[in-house]
Amino acid sequence: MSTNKTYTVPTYAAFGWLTFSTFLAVFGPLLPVESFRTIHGDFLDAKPFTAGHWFGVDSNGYDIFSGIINGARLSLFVAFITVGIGGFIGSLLGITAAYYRGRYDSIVNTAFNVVLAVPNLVLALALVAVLATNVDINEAVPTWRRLATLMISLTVVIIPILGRIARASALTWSGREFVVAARSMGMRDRHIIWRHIVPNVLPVLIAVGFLAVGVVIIAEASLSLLGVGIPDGASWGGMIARGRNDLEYNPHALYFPIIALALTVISTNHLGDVLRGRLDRREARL
Amino acid sequence: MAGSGYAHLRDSDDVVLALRDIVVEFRVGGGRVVNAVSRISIDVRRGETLAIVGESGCGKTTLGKAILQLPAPNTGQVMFEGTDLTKLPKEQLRSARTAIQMVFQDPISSLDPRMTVGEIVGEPLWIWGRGSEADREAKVRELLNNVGLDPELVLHRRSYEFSGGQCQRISIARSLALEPRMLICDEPVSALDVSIQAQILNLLQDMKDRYGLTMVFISHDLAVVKAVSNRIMVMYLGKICEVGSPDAIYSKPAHHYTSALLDSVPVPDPAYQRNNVALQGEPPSPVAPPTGCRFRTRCPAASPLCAAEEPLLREVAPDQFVACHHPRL
Amino acid sequence: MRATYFLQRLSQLLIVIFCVTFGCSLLLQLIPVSPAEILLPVGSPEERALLTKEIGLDRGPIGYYVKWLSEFVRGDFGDIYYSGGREAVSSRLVVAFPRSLWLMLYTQIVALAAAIALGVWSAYRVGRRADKVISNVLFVFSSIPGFAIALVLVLIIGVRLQWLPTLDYQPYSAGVWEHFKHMIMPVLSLSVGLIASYTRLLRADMIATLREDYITMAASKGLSDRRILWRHAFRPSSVTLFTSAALNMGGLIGGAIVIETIFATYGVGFEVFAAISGRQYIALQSLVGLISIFYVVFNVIVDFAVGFVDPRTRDRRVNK
Amino acid sequence: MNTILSIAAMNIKFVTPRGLLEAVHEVSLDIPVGSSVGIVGESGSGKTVLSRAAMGLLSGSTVRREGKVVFDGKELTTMTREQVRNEFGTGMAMIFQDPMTALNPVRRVGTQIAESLRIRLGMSKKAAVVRTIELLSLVQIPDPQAMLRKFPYQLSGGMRQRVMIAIAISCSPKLLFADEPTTALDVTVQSQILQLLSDLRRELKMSMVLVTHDLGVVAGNTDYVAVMYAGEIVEQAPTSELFANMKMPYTEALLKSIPTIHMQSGKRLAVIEGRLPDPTSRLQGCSFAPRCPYVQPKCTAEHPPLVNAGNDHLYRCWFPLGQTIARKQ
Repeated sequence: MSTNKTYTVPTYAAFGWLTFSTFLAVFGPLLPVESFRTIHGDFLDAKPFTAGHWFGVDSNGYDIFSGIINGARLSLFVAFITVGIGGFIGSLLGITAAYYRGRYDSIVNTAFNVVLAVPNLVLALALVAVLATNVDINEAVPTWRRLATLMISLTVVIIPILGRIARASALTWSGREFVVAARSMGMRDRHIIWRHIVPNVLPVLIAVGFLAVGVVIIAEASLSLLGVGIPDGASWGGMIARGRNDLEYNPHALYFPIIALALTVISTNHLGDVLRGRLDRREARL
Repeated sequence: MAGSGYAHLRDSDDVVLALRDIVVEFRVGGGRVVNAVSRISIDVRRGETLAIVGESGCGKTTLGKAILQLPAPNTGQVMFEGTDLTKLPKEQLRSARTAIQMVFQDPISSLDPRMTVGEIVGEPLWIWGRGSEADREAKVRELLNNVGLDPELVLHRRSYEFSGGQCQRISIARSLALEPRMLICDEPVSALDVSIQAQILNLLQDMKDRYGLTMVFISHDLAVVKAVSNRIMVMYLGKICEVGSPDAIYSKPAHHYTSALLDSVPVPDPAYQRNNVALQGEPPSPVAPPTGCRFRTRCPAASPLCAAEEPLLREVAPDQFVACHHPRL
Repeated sequence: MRATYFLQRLSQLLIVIFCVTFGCSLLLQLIPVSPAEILLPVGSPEERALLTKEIGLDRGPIGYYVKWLSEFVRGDFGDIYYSGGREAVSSRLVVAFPRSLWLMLYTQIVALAAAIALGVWSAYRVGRRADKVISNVLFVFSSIPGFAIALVLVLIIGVRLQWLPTLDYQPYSAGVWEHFKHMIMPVLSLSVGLIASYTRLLRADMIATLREDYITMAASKGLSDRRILWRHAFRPSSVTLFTSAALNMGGLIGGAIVIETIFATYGVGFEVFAAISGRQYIALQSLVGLISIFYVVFNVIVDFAVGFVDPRTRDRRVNK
Repeated sequence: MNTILSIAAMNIKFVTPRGLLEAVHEVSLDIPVGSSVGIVGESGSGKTVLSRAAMGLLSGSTVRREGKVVFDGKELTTMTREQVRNEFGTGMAMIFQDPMTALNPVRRVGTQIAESLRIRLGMSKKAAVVRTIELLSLVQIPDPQAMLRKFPYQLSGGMRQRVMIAIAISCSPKLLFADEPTTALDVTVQSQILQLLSDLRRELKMSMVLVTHDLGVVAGNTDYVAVMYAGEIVEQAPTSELFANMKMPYTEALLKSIPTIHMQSGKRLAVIEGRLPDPTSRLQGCSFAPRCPYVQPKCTAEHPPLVNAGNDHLYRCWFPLGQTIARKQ
């Protein structure tokens, strides 16, 4: 981890795995793989390495390999979108708060603290429960709305996490003398933020953003285990939730999604670390 | 009225910058207030270099930044070429600032590590939309040449590839881009190695002549100040001790603090003998400064009068003013 | 000076509690259906009106909040409604809270003990083989979610080997070994990730501290490495570690939902989950309020603990 | 002449991502018993690395050290870490540049001083406290009793430096390394600390190595001076001999480029052109050649050896000053 070389074998592996799963996520539907919804009645509970079903089949008759490919799409899609939007809102708030200070800053900071005072999962669960309630409680909430609700909830979870980091980083950069210099040259505040603060804060945010992707993937899986994740149990978390019910007889239905999920989180965490390390070395030279 | 006095102020047409009763206070926790600068008045003539000298915590940097309203003083006037900068609305202040530029102490912190040297030096021009892109680049090249850097070599490199001395050259080039009339140098050489210091001091001197600048030079180093200034103001705990020409102050300091400072400077000559005992103790806290004369707690000549009454600046020799009840002259 | 600071800090934290609970009650108003309808799906309109009045929902958002708050501070956390009856949240908490408390305590003790040993050792041996092995193994564990570890433990230790029970909780009164037997797997699942993140924090801070001049100074006094590590380097390096441990307390009390569900430990986290899935919004509001109080209380404690560990912060925060 | 410390053919390299960084190159230096030796150089000259390596305080996987260090008749370089540690405190002690970072921020002043007494001298708790108070008065700290319970952050810079000196002298070392002991301090405090150090040295009969960038500090406080440049000793002589009779152009240039309070104001300073050498690449010839005003072809081609001019005066130059050799200026 703390090697001097910038790119090591694990870095390539992590990058490779993420590229691969992103590829599956984007082009999954075009691949010659059967739909994950197809029920293979003849192969119920098939063990891994069965011809045609290399990862086996679960007790519902779903092929695990196609499930993993499909899950990649949902898990990564949700994670990248929420981190993107949450990171944008969070850093906008955090950076401006750090630059302008004063009352605005204390409001933003308190808001972050309020959200952080509630455990991640509790917050997400509560938001999902409240937002996905229908006027007629007996009528099922449509899938798109449940998905949107889930993503909004996870975004709310991400905003203060990344916002706080953006604020802390922006705070140190706005104390630098080049910011004072820019003001003394008559630069407008928004230009200072855009040209001097954002470019310096951005690398840290990207590094932490990778870690946040891991956080979201795990949070979504946890919600799935609790039955309120991505609808239809099609994400990796959903597969784990289903595999859990049958873990004594069909452990492979549990292992494969866990491995896929762990590999993805390890990869994003590792890439985040590598970026962080490069930054730290760069800062050290300044 | 107690204050630091106005005897040293000059009433002439070529006064470019006049500070009147500047007070800068910082709030620290628990309702305590630090008197960083308390009621300082000073003026600077066109083409002059005023040096502000003092030890850490005397308020010299705060005073320098207060001229540029970064941050603005709590009370007092900053008259620059006849306009009071403290009263200007935000937009007008923004453009007024272009006439006064600043060179900072830390050459590395004062340059954005993510920008190329060309971008850094050209930034002031970009902000004010001066000239076309090509004009701006030509101007940047000229500036870099003037500060002794080869534009071809440095234009596209970033600040962390340079040494402290070179960064300070870049910083000076940037401060000159808008052709300011006044340059405030805040400890511009104290972060540099001895052999580099002289280069930068000479460069500042050259730039002053070439661009016809008026300078405020802030430093803790009496020797450095002597090399560059026409007029010196010695500060202690947010107040003026002594104002005068360098030759007067260095040859016969009137304030006991000035004299102690001069005696403390190490001299690179093994045969040199000090004539006085070193000053005892350290400056008191600026949160609760002593009453009357602020130097009295360490002063060898302190009397009850010094605790009761604050000394005002008065002339003790031609163009030498001191705020002391018992001056050495 | 410290009293002023204490009051300032406390008022900030009270604001946090207020915002959390008030936010909760605002969310309640956002629900498109009347909560009474959800709570009493089979009740008559009269019964629902009665319930609405009892909860205070007829008083508008602020009136409702004031009523909730005055009951909350008196220890009345509202009721949970189900077909045919209701149960006070407080009486359920009497059962659930000790479970969560033990779970959190054991988890923190295990995680901190392991992280301090590993963190100090790997910082001392930084760049050597031991450090690399520890760092890489912990890195992998930090990326595996707790529930995955829990499920694998259940499968191997519980189902295959049958060494430990996979479900339920036993109090001390049922026997010390019984109590611990039911705690080992949940605590392990929760603490593995924490060990990893705590160790990383401590290791990074220790490495930075070991580069400080005062460590060289201590070495130049002729002190042994062991003394330098523990007496001189550990304390100034442990601030981040203890801060982050304290901030996890609230999360472990109320947020260990998945682990509590997997092992049927049924602590506060599970109560939260039950309140959400059963649409028991009033109970949810009280539970979230309690959890945020926990968060805030530990925040205050850690603030003063940090002041003890690192005396510099006592004055620094006054200056900010 | 008895030597307390003798460094022979010391080489120190650091492994860095950019390659081997040669911080100290073939340095030999003897410290006579009871003397004060100054090591002068700019940043990157290797002066701090040399002093730390001499004491055996550099460790870690990135350091490559060669050479022999003999302290008080014992060869440190062949001893185990445990044995070297036994020399610390009682044999050698060190004070550091920045007293803020060199005192443990979370431990009380009293504990930090008493620690050496208890562990190195095996004193009882009570005896250690008594001795601590004595030490604090020895370094002229007012109210030593109250000082015991303070934390370093509660003290001023000068007080912190006094506390650090108290720790260093607590076990009566024979040799004191002072690494830029006054650089972080204000000028009036600097002269107090230098005075204190020289008093203590006389009182405790210590030898001292004074590492500094300031020729002025060296002039009044040392018996011998070694000037370092780019990791090498380039000139070495008794202090008065060195200032009276400089041989090495670098030493002369360094002295001339320092502004002093005795120079005429407004005069241009003498300048050493160019910048400090890159420590990752060693030049074939003299390392000062690229900046030397008297450079000759031989200087860039061949590395000059250290030559003895008599009177203990060593220098590393092909064309030393004061010799009647035709120079192209």
